[in-house]
Amino acid sequence: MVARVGTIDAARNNFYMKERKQKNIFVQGAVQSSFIGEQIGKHATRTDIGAHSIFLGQVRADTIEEKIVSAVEYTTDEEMALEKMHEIREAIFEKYELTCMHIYHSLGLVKAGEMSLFVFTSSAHRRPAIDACNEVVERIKKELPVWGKEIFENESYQWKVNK
Amino acid sequence: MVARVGTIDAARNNFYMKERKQKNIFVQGAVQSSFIGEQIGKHATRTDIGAHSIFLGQVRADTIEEKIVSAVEYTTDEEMALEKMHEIREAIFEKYELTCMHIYHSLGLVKAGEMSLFVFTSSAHRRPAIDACNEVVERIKKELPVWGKEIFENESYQWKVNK
Amino acid sequence: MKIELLAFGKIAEIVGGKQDWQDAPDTNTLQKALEKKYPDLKELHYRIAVNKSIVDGNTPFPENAVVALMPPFSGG
Amino acid sequence: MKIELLAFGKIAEIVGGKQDWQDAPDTNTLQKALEKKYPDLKELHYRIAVNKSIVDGNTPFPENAVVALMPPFSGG
Repeated sequence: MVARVGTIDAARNNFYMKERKQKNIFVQGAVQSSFIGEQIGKHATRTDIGAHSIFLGQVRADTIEEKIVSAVEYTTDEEMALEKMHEIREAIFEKYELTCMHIYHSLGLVKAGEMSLFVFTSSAHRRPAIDACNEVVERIKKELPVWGKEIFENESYQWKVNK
Repeated sequence: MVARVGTIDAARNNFYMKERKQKNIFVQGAVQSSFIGEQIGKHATRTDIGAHSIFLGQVRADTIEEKIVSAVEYTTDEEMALEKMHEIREAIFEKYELTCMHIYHSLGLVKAGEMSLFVFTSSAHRRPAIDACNEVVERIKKELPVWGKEIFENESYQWKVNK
Repeated sequence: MKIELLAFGKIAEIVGGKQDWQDAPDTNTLQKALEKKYPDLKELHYRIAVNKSIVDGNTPFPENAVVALMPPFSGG
Repeated sequence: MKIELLAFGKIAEIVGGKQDWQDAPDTNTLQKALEKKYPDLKELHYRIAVNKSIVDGNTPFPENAVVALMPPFSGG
């Protein structure tokens, strides 16, 4: 219980600090559903939170010119991506009254049916969490220097294009 | 475990039936984070899904006139609520191109820090899942005959009002 | 004309649980009788459902209708 | 004037990995030289980052700049 109280205080302090520390968002391979469940569970001790909004991106086995996508391989310019993510995070905390925000993005191979993006926002009332989650997802897709290579079952590939 | 597998198959069948069967959304007590993790994991086999959107409602330990909320007790007119939920679900499936939708709402006592609402929508591309999740949450808050009684630490209470 | 009366949330604390109610052919008549018996009701917002459907305006009751008094919803 | 050239995604398949590049004082000069050496580049959309910041319009390079060729992002 003591540890929990400590965590809450730390998070609150972060929230009120103008400069948050740059965080690493990248995980090697797929984001696991058990990890997501754990992350949700960790926030169930925070009695100042009333709403969580979560977005999960999953790799689809799309058929493109008769070839089926079996995986997407993600690469990035890590330094540039983490700087951009930090900038987005700061802007979102500025714009919305959030209690916390967690973002995880895969690098390397993520198979069809596995998850590659996990955005998790929390707030006292529902609108900030929902709107922030939505905006973070849109900004990640548009602004984060990450590239996905769609690998087909026959081992040919094409570079993914975001809509 | 057998019951769970049955539930997945039922959900799949429901998806392809024009007239979906009325489903029970109510769970006794809090929605557990482990249950949420399991539900997410179950969908990681569906390679036609590209996006999941999740909303979680959590009980806040609000301070109201110097009294702290320790729990919310939910009651409903179950028959009427499930009929209304069925109507909402049908309208949402009609309006958005969803792969699936799952909704769980607590009845009875849910302590501060515990979750009382779990809305989970999935689609091929992100907009339908995100927009449908948002609309379902708004409609549940406005239209579902459920009442929350905020119980204070001193055992007095007041009836909750949705914003 | 007999109806079965239900109440929920805060309203249930004023009018009590399930009960039979006589001589109320429609929602207006029922509301007047209820507010006479339970004056606190006048201060509260609630809607009326007849046989599980919320009604607006004065609505006649079918025989043996189930009539529910519903304060503003607060689920979620 | 020497810069370090990086490329990502589809562009990396055309121009290859990290390499030094001489005699390019600004982005316009670099693009012309690159498109002469790798004609396929002309067909592709990409943006240029100088020392980790994306630039628009012709931009002079600082000494030892890290210059990255970035095709449209497709993360998420």
